[in-house]
Amino acid sequence: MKKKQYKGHKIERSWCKGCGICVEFCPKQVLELDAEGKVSVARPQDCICCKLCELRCPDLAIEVICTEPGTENGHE
Amino acid sequence: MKKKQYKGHKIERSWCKGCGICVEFCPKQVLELDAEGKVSVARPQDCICCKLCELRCPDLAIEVICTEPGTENGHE
Amino acid sequence: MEKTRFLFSGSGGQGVITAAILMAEAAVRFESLNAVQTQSYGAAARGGATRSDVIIWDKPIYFPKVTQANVLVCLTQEAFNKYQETIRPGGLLIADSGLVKNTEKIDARRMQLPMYAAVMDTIKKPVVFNLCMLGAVISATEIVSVDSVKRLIAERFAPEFHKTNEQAVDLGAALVQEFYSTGRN
Amino acid sequence: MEKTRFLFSGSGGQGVITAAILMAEAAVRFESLNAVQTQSYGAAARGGATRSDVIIWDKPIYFPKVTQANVLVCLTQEAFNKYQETIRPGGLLIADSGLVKNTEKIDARRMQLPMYAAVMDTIKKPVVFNLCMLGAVISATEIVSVDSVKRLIAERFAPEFHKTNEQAVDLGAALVQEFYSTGRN
Amino acid sequence: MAVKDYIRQRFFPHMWCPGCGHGTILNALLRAVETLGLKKQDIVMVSGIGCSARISGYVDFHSMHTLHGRALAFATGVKMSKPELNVIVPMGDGDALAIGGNHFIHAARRNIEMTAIVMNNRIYGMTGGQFSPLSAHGSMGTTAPYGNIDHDFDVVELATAAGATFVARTTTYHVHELSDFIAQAISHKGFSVLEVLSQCPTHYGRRNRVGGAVDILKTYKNNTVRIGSDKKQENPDLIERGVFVKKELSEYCREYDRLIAREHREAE
Amino acid sequence: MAVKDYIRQRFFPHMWCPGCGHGTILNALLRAVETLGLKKQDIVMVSGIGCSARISGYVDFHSMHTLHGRALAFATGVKMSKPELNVIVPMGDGDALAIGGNHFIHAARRNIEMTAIVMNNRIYGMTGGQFSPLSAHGSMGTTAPYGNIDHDFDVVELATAAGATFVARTTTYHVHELSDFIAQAISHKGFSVLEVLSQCPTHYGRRNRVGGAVDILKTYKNNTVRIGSDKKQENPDLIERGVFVKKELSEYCREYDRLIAREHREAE
Amino acid sequence: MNKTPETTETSENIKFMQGNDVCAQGALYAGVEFFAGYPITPSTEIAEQMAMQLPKHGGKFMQMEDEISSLCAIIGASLTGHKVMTATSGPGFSLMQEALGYAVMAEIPCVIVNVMRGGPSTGLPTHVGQGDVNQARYGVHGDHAIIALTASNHQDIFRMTVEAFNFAETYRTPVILLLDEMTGHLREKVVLPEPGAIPLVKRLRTAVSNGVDYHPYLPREDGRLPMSDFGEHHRYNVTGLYHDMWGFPSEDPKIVYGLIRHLFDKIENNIHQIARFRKYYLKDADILLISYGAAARSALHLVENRRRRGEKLGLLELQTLWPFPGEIIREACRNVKFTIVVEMNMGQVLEQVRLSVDTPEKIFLANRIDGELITPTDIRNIKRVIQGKGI
Amino acid sequence: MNKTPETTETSENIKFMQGNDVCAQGALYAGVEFFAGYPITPSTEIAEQMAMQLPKHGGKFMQMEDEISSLCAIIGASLTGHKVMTATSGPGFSLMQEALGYAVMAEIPCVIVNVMRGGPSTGLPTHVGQGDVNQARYGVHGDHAIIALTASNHQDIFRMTVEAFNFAETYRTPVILLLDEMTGHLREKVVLPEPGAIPLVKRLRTAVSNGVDYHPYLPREDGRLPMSDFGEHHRYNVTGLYHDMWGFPSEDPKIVYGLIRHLFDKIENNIHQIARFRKYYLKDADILLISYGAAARSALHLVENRRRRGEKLGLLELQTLWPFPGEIIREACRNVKFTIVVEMNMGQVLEQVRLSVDTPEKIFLANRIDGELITPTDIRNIKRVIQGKGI
Ligand SMILES: Cc1ncc(C[n+]2csc(CCOP(=O)(O)OP(=O)(O)O)c2C)c(N)n1
Ligand SMILES: Cc1ncc(C[n+]2csc(CCOP(=O)(O)OP(=O)(O)O)c2C)c(N)n1
Ligand code: SF4
Ligand code: SF4
Ligand code: SF4
Ligand code: SF4
Ligand code: SF4
Ligand code: SF4
Ligand SMILES: [Mg+2]
Ligand SMILES: [Mg+2]
Repeated sequence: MKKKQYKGHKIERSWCKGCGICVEFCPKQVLELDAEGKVSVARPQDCICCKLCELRCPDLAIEVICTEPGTENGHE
Repeated sequence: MKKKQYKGHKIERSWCKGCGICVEFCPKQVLELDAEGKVSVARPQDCICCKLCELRCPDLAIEVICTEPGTENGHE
Repeated sequence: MEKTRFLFSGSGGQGVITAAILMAEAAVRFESLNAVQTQSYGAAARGGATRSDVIIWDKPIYFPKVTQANVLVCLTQEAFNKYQETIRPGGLLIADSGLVKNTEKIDARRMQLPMYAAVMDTIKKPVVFNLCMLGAVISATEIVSVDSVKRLIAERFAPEFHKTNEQAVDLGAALVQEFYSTGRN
Repeated sequence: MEKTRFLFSGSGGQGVITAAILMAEAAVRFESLNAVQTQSYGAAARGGATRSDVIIWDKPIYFPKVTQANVLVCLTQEAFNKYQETIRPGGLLIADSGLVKNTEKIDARRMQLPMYAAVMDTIKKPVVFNLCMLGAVISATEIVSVDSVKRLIAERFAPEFHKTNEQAVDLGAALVQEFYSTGRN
Repeated sequence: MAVKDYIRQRFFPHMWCPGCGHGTILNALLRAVETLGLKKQDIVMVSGIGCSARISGYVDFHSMHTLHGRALAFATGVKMSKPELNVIVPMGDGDALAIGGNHFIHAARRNIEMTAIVMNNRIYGMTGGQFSPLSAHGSMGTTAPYGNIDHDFDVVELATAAGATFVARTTTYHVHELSDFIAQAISHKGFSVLEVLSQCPTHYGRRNRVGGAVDILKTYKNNTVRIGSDKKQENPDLIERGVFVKKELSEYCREYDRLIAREHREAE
Repeated sequence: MAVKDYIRQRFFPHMWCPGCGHGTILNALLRAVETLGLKKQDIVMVSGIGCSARISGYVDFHSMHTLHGRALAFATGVKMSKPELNVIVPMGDGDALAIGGNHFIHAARRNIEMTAIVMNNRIYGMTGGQFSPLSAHGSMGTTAPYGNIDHDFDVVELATAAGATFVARTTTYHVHELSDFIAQAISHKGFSVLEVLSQCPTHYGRRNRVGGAVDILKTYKNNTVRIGSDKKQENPDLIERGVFVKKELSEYCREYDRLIAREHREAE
Repeated sequence: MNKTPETTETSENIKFMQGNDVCAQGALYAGVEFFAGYPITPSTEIAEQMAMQLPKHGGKFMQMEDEISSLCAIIGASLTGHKVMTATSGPGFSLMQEALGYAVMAEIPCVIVNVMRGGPSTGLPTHVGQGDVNQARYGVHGDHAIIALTASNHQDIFRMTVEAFNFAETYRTPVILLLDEMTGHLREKVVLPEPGAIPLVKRLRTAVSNGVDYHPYLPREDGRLPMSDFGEHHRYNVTGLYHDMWGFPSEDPKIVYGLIRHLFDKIENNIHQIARFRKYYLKDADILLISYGAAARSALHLVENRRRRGEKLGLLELQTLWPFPGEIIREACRNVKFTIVVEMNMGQVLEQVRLSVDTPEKIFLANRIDGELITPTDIRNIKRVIQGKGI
Repeated sequence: MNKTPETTETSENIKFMQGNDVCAQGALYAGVEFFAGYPITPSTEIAEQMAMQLPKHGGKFMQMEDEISSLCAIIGASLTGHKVMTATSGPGFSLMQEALGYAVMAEIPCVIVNVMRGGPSTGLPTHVGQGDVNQARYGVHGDHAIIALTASNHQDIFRMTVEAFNFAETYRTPVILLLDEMTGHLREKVVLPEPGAIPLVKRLRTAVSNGVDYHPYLPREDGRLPMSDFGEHHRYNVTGLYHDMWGFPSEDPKIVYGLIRHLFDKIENNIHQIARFRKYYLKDADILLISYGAAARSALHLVENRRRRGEKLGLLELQTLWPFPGEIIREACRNVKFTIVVEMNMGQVLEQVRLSVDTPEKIFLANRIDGELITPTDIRNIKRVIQGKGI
């Protein structure tokens, strides 16, 4: 299986409550909490599109946009 | 173990509702229902003091008096 | 017509209540009369005497209980003992002559009929004892016709019992006729 | 004394309610005053602004809610926006100068103190922000003494936090003194 | 003490129908109590509402006839507040597992030392023959005139899963087993459950065309086997009898007493 | 349809605390519904009362927020009267197994096609941290200040014994498994139960000194294993995840429809 | 007893049955489609009839694990667009109070029959009582309004059962039908009305089309709230919390006030539509009896009896107990010498009557509370005492 | 707020706590030994206090599976001779009605606290309401009598909690303590009375010795019924059915009548012993306020305020709601121009006041039902309207 291509994070800032779950369990330490305690994408280049952050977020505040291999469209 | 000795049945006639359970399940067919539908001891001589009639009676209407081997007292 | 109050009494398995309902229902459905039926439930109905009240009239009936019976039906001694006082002076007692004794003291016409014995003799099925009683009651009171009751019975019970049932009703009616003819009382 | 009505407001984790209770309890137990304290519960307390009402008086207090506050304490902008209207004309607003902006329009004495910043600077433990605020409030209002509050805090919290807690209260009080001395407002 | 000394004789003959299995359970229970040599005032019997529940009126113990389904909840209060009492809770199948199902599983979970006896006639006797949660799929009741489409609970499995530390099953035919299991259940230091298949000739028997009391007892004889019997292999429809669970687990009242011993300071 | 099309966005951010596992369950549920391609108006979500129960307000399905413990009873009426609907019933642990325990076992017994999701944070979140029937022996709650002496239910065992035909367990850490199991449960033709271990950092975490949301999720990661894993042999305290029961049994609505087909005569 | 005027008697439609069976027949006539219940004396026959009849009509009967779940289940079924009912007696009705309040708050049409027996507690399961009248009004925590109906004879039991369904639909509310052991178990004649003879109120469904915002809790100008079935396009929320017009929780005092007012007003402003009663000889009565249910049979018996002797007794038989028809009572009591309320409790309707009139001192109670039906003689004796004649 | 006269204030016994905690303290003072409950806002703090305190006093706390079992469990525990209590709020109180009726019927001393919130249904869990007053009286099926107490401030919450236990023992009956969210959650000063300062009523135990026939349901001449603990020699029966003096079921109309009369009489004949209230400025009042619970705080606020301006307002604060102290009300209303009942429901006490007085047209209602505490201004506005001055 070819790798998905990372296009960016879509973050609903006002929904994020800064619980840190996405940060802690991101396999690549892509994410961090900023000064206001909200999620921020510190190392986008490391993202492997596993979407665990998106799936685990209790606040539906984070979405990862990736293209399927061979396509150029955003959402899967 | 020696055999118990049969002394008689004590029947609370007004409690007996004539369900026939004691009659049916007496291993020795000792019991019968009489004309008024109450239990009666038809063949006392066959009783083996198993007390199943006493134990099964839903109305506590029947008691079997036997002596323990070697004693002459009534109730066990 | 006069308002007629029946009190049927007996013990649990005798089918007294069924008989009471049949009579009342026949009155309503086939005789254009009004009728109400009630019965005892619960602890009162367990063990001891069962009771069913029926009132039949051609006008609306409101208060449904029988406090003073025009007709008292008793199928056991216990029932008689318990309910004998409810009979109206001058009312009618219908009792099984084998199962109910010592009825002399009440101030009523007494019709004691060997219903149970007759059923056991001729039909040999104790379950129709109540229909025999019903036959006797309707024949003695002449408010509901034998035909209406038979029609209802036919509608209510399986065809295989049809003949026996009619036989029982007729037997009850016959006992009343015999009672009249022998003038017992 | 005058009946004094306090409205403490802020957001969930800031410990606003604890501070309000401490002040009221100190008034009752160590100053022979009466006090009542209430707070918002439920949906009103989740997300959005929390609120706690305290009334202190030397007479019995019956109606326990604050409709018009003599002293309004705000630790977030949201709380300020929501509760600014409850302040009495001529009342006192105590707000964190870092977290609450644009307070100009209200008709009250405004005491904006850099409490959060000061706590983070000197004590570096955000949990005592509320005690710093409490220090400021008691010092600005002079109804409950700093000693009473300290005594209660000592009783309530584990000894290991004792020093930090006192430090926070003193810090709040100091901010008020500084405010007076610089004559800001 | 003779068996009859344990009953309130003035209420006999009792109100149960001729051949009702509930009477046999009463009979066996008295013998169990006699065997254990318990004193009458050391026993509390708590029942709910139903034909079965009337059993508490007949025994000469402390007795509570409570609300339909709630017997175990009342009993919990009795036992917790006076743990030295023996608390016996006979229940109908509807009582125990329809309206009372929640108290049943929670009592099992807590492991309070009480004895629950499910007098299972697979029908609501008292109200006249409606199906119960223990009526088999396909059986008849006045509220299942076309055959019951509900599935039934297996009381033994349910009690076990809920945490009961003693679980057994027998029938009113197996009377020696019955009084033996009752005695074992009462002696058990924890929550004990005994399911007893008990005949209701009046409603269950009639509506399900299995006949009278004697006929139902014959089905108990023929359709049940002791746990582990080979016959069960051959015929999986056979119902197993025996003690299914008997295990040690900290008992609730004793745990609470330990808690008090730890926290209770004189005149605080 | 995108996941956010299944929610009522105007109510976000939702009322749950930071890091509350209930949000992750909502997240996974939406994905499961999306995967199954269900239409919004074909789904009814019925919940009780509790933090967990607030989930029904956030989904853009038909939604009922009912009474504490009674969600399955309401849901039974919905499903029985309109069997073509997909009925999903998320419940708190107290909701499902304290006050609601009876409806839980009876719904399982009847095998009505509904999906019960037990959002198990082992505490009463909404009322502020009392222990629940799923709180472990020894754990702390505001009503167990000296440590809980109750034993807890094993939801999987209880549901199985009560008759549920699909029974599974997972956690809010195992999010792929979570949405997969939800999808399986919804697709199952019978009563399905899914227990999800879900963190309540605010009450459970704090009172039991296990830390915040992240810390609790770590315990889910470390203290659970897939069914049949060897690790369980070595460490029996590990909690198993997976699908425990998946079996065919006549479903209640369908049985009733057959009954009607048999008895229904036109214009009787 | 009283013929339905719309229906002619034929041998087909004259029946002789128990009041409970009549209630079941009435429900079928009204279009009941889902019944969930739990057996309890003296109401069980209703459930048994439902189990027998509903599948024949394509409807469903469920025996639930208890009374709580029974009421919950029918509420759920009502939301899918069906007419629903449950039946119970005192102990079960007590258990239903929480869910009853939910139905009030969430405005769910449903019918709850309580066949009253002797209370309190297990009381007298097989005897008559009328002790649940105030419970029907106040058994639920929190203030609210409710409709409760009753009847004294089989023809009226039929009609009031149908009315119960009609009111439930009209006012989007639970309706309680308070029967009693005596009439429930009594067998008497009833003439089953022909289809169409009694008008039926159908579920009012919204005309708002898919995609347009539908407000499940926004009353129309006439006060009614059109519904949308679960499974249809409109998806909304149902809750027992105070809620806005979409059904979502709110703690806004204005919304709270609006909702509680609405819940009261929809019932109490329609008291004249809801009040059902029968008047017997009221025109020239100088002694008025007020009664309902089984007790009214005894009252009517006495009235008929005394009228034959020339005494001017009259009877106002209440069939709507809640909302209490105070104005009708006030009117009826105005010109009589005194009024006797006849009931089988400690004076629950008596209190309401006293609250309704200007001269409460002229309202007396004839009651019986021992499980036996009050008799015409009991009432006559009370009347004599009031008249100063002793017994 | 109001000092207990018996107790002097010391720094030890002055506390600042929530009303719910005060209630728990009062129960401990009264000697509660067993508490079973189920958490519910806004009563949960009572359970939490019990869980914390009871083991320290050798008592037991149990968290049950629901409210039904909570009440059942304390009834069971009462029979072993212990003082018992449970606490809940509206939804839980609705669920308790069946078991409450049992406690009434079987005459079991127990205390049930209902901290009222906004109803009906789930309503407003964290807001104040007083909508359960009638439910406390009529929530149970079947007619019966009950004692229900309330209080408006912490000193009185303490005292009324103790009284609740005292009445429960004296009259062998469940007693309901109706608090509300506002006072339950409010923190204020309370002075904890010294042991002995408030008299306690102990369980009255039979003096009948072993072997002699003991009649658990035979009242003594003073109307009280001595009990025998489960586990003692006397073995008797307890049932919710009508029963004879031994506690065994009976359907005999005479026994039934005797029991229901006894259940009423033991409460209603002692109304003067049970009535608790506070009078403020009644002597010369020309406008009377009648209120209770949190609403009474606002009423008193207004009264104090107006008195300072010379207006002759008075307040009668009810602490016993049931049996309703009609005579006291009648007396208090006699000489005033008009009366305003201040409560947070649709007029539940209002109705009782109207039933108690001769001129019901002079009784008005000041209420609030939106979940907010009624304010002194709300009451003043109503007063102005009544006086013809508009708002
Ligand atoms: C709350 C409540 N609901 C219903 C009833 C009616 N009721 C009395 S006993 C009973 C069921 C009896 O069946 P079961 O428990 O199996 O006992 P059995 O009579 O068969 O021994 C029912 C439904 C009741 N008394 N209380
Ligand atoms: C009849 C009733 N009893 C009690 C309550 C109070 N109550 C609301 S939610 C809840 C428990 C919440 O715990 P859980 O079900 O585990 O859900 P969570 O909040 O943890 O998600 C309780 C006891 C209620 N609303 N209704
Ligand atoms: S998991 Fe969600 S809420 Fe938590 S920090 Fe990440 S984005 Fe924010
Ligand atoms: S998609 Fe995976 S790798 Fe990328 S940020 Fe999220 S968790 Fe980290
Ligand atoms: S078993 Fe008992 S009741 Fe039945 S016939 Fe024999 S003695 Fe009589
Ligand atoms: S003791 Fe045994 S053998 Fe003797 S009569 Fe009884 S059952 Fe028959
Ligand atoms: S109805 Fe059935 S259970 Fe009840 S007493 Fe009769 S036989 Fe026994
Ligand atoms: S209290 Fe617990 S369960 Fe409730 S929202 Fe907060 S974290 Fe979640
Ligand atoms: Mg049964
Ligand atoms: Mg939980």
